[in-house]
Amino acid sequence: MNMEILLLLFPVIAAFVIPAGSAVKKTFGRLPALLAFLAGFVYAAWLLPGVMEAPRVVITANWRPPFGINFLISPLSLGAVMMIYAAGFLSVLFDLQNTEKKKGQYYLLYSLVITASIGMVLTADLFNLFVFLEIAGIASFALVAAGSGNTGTASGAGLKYLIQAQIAGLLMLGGIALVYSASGVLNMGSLSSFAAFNPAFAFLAGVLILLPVLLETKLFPFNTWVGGAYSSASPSFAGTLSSVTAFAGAVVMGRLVLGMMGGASAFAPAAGKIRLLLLVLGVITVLYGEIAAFREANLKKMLGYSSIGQMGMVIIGFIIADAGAVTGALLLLASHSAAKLLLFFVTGFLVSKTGTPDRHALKGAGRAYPFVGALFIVGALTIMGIPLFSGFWGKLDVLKGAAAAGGPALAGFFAILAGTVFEGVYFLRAGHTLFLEGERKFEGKPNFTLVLTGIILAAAVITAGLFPQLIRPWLESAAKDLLSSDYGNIILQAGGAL
Amino acid sequence: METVLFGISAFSLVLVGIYGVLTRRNIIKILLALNILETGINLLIVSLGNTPGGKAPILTGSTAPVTPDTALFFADPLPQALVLTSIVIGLGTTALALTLTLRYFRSRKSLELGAEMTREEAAE
Amino acid sequence: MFAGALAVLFQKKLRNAIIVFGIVSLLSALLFTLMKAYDVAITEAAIGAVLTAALFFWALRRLEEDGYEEKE
Amino acid sequence: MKKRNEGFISLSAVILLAALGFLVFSALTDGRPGLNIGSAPLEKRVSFRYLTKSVNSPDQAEIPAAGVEFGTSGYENGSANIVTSIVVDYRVLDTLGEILVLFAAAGGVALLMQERNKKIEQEASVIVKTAVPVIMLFALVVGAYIVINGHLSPGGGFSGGAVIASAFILQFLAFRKNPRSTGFKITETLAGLAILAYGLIGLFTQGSLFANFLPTGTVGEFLSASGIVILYTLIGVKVAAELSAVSGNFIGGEE
Repeated sequence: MNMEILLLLFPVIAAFVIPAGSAVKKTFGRLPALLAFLAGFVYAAWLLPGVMEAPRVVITANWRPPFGINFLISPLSLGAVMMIYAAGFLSVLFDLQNTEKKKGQYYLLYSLVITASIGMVLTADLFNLFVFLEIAGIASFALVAAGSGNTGTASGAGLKYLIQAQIAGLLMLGGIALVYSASGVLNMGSLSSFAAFNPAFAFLAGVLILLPVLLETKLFPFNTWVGGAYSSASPSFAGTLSSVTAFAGAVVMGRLVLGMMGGASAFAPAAGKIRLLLLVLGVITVLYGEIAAFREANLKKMLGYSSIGQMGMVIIGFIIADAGAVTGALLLLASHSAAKLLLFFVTGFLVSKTGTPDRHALKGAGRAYPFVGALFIVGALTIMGIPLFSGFWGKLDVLKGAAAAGGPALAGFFAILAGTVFEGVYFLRAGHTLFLEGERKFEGKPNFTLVLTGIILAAAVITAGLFPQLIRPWLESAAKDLLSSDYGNIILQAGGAL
Repeated sequence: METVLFGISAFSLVLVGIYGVLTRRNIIKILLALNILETGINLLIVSLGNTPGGKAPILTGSTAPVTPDTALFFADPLPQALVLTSIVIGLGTTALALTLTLRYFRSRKSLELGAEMTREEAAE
Repeated sequence: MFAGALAVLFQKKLRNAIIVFGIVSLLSALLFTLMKAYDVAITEAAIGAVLTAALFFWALRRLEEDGYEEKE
Repeated sequence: MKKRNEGFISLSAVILLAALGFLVFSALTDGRPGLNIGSAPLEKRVSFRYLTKSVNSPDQAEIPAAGVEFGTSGYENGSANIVTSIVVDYRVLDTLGEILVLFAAAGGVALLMQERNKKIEQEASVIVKTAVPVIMLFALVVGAYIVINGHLSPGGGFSGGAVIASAFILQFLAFRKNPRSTGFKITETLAGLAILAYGLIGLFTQGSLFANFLPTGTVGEFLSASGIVILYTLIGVKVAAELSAVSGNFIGGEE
């Protein structure tokens, strides 16, 4: 059966209900979004044990692959769906109390971001991937521009993001058309075992197709939109951009580079070149992101730049393409998502108390709110990769893989080490500001939803750090899934079930 | 030959679009250039599915039965279906971008990205 | 068409640029019919040319209400 | 100073584009072995099976030799317009995504559009006021025709929806009123839920989302092509409501 498609539909239903609801009550929309994300998470968790045994392929409208559109429900994509739903749920929960009440349309767009991210990680069709990228894009531009603070700055940030994403998207469309005219198929599974393209053509088409994904994962030089977008967006949406959108982007990147372009694929003649290019970009990205974060006084922008660096590390891990490194990269990705969401929540709360995102205004905030400060430290330690926090195991595996691979991957090794040093410095500096400086008085208490979401996220990263064996089986089967040469066969054989 | 001609005219629009986005400063002009780029890409996609002297992929009373042999005289329908989607996506983006432009102009009094904050804004 | 597209970029007045853009879109609809893509041609004419140009016009009118002036 | 700066930007953009164009050209005409642009002739593309309506016949030999003929029945898909059969049936998930894109854009415009500064209270002339309802009716009829004949002739929910929306746009422009914006919102919701319900019926009765659960009928008849008429009509309604709402937001005016 193809019931698994429901994974995609819960937030769509929520989004469709909102316009009529908001005509009755302006703030209608939180409840359907919350319910949809919770339902999706529970459903995905219920499917997980079965999918760990054998991946499933969803057929739509009863057309067999590669003619119809298919969705691959594998350990990797299902785990990603769970993460996305969880992050969406927590963000909406956080918003219940911590920001001014948002209009119904906000939740409509938010549900569409979640839908599109889920669609991206599940789909096995190139054009469908493009459509989902566009949905995520349009909803994100609007949400960035709707951010709190100055309308001019926010709209300018949204426009910058829109123009860059639009060019990348259109060029990807051109790449898809080229692939179709050379191969006659759009299914990623078919392309992963196909007669080889001409080397130059494969390189051109491959790079064009990767462009918007590079933008989503904020790889250099496609990340000039990041600073403005992160500082303009509301805290929960900035968290979503770095934990949901970037997460989905990285999974799609892994899928495209290791699945569709891996092994005996149509892109095989240029696969090495494309990977080398991505590795170089990854190394530059790590250094650029971490240095920019180091120099930044605006706390929200600092977190945004730090995400850039972390995504660079993840991409380096993927490119090394060895089981250990990919496992590490996935763990790094997952713990980054959880920790960044936590950090954005905490920062959002503190910024609402001081009125400015400037680091220097936050002196003594940690002593005024010890619990909130502790949450910040937990998030920071996870991102830095201190032993006993989950980020550590991820970085360790990626570093081991890079050292073992040698050659150009060594550049990645040193970039990650250097990046970690920078991370340590700027997070410790932020912690120092929070706890050891200043005597500023703060009024008001942290409210309930911040405490609740904070405890959930902190518990998740601490558990994953202390007992890595708990999530190890999932990570390993997800890495195997990503590196498997069977990707195409799994999808194409689904037609036999009809 | 005719397909190549279609392709070249489409690609020229793509280049003009990218040139416009890179060099123009006025946001409205940039958006017009983006739309030109989009039109160019759409033309390119359809031209890649063009069959020289082909028929439109619509069956009418006067069409001969579509067998594996006669199917080859049709224009490829799939690129056309993709372009339908792409046109609608382009409209959605343009509408949103114009809304953002209006907001931007109202607060900055300028149509250039990266304009300085106005005095009232900085005072806020 | 190429010339038309360039003209869009080098028009001084936005209003004229939008009109030329609409014409380029309609020409591309014509090109779609030459390529036997009738569905696409109809959609491009209705959505890509008319509606998009109309959105640009309305936006321009609002901008002028807000105090936008063309530079000579 | 500024002038020279702009000249420099244009020049570097031209050089960049020339390099880009050259790269693309050399990649597309590269002589090394391997598939390149246009390597897949029509019979090797997936659309070959869409044209012969034989997607679910695993073997090439199973394609009926007599072919798909106008006015006969019994095919896996009964739409005479093959582009429509792809948009609304074979690749229907793309179309769902397309609806969501437009939905997101409409939501974003509604969320972000500010009020107009000036309210121009200029009454439309009598001629306009009498002519507009007639034109509106005409546009509505044409739009509805385009929508419901999407499986037989060019057009369909998206282009027809735009034509229907133009009727409402005329009304805004002529009467300077933005009527029933709640009506549009409720229409959007209802049409969206109906589209999903249609897909879910397919899922629960035929085993996959948007699967056909109605007979495919005779190619070329109005009541053919299973649910394509229903689905394209719903899409047309939703698109019309969204485009009207977006245009209404741009034009501004009283609710």
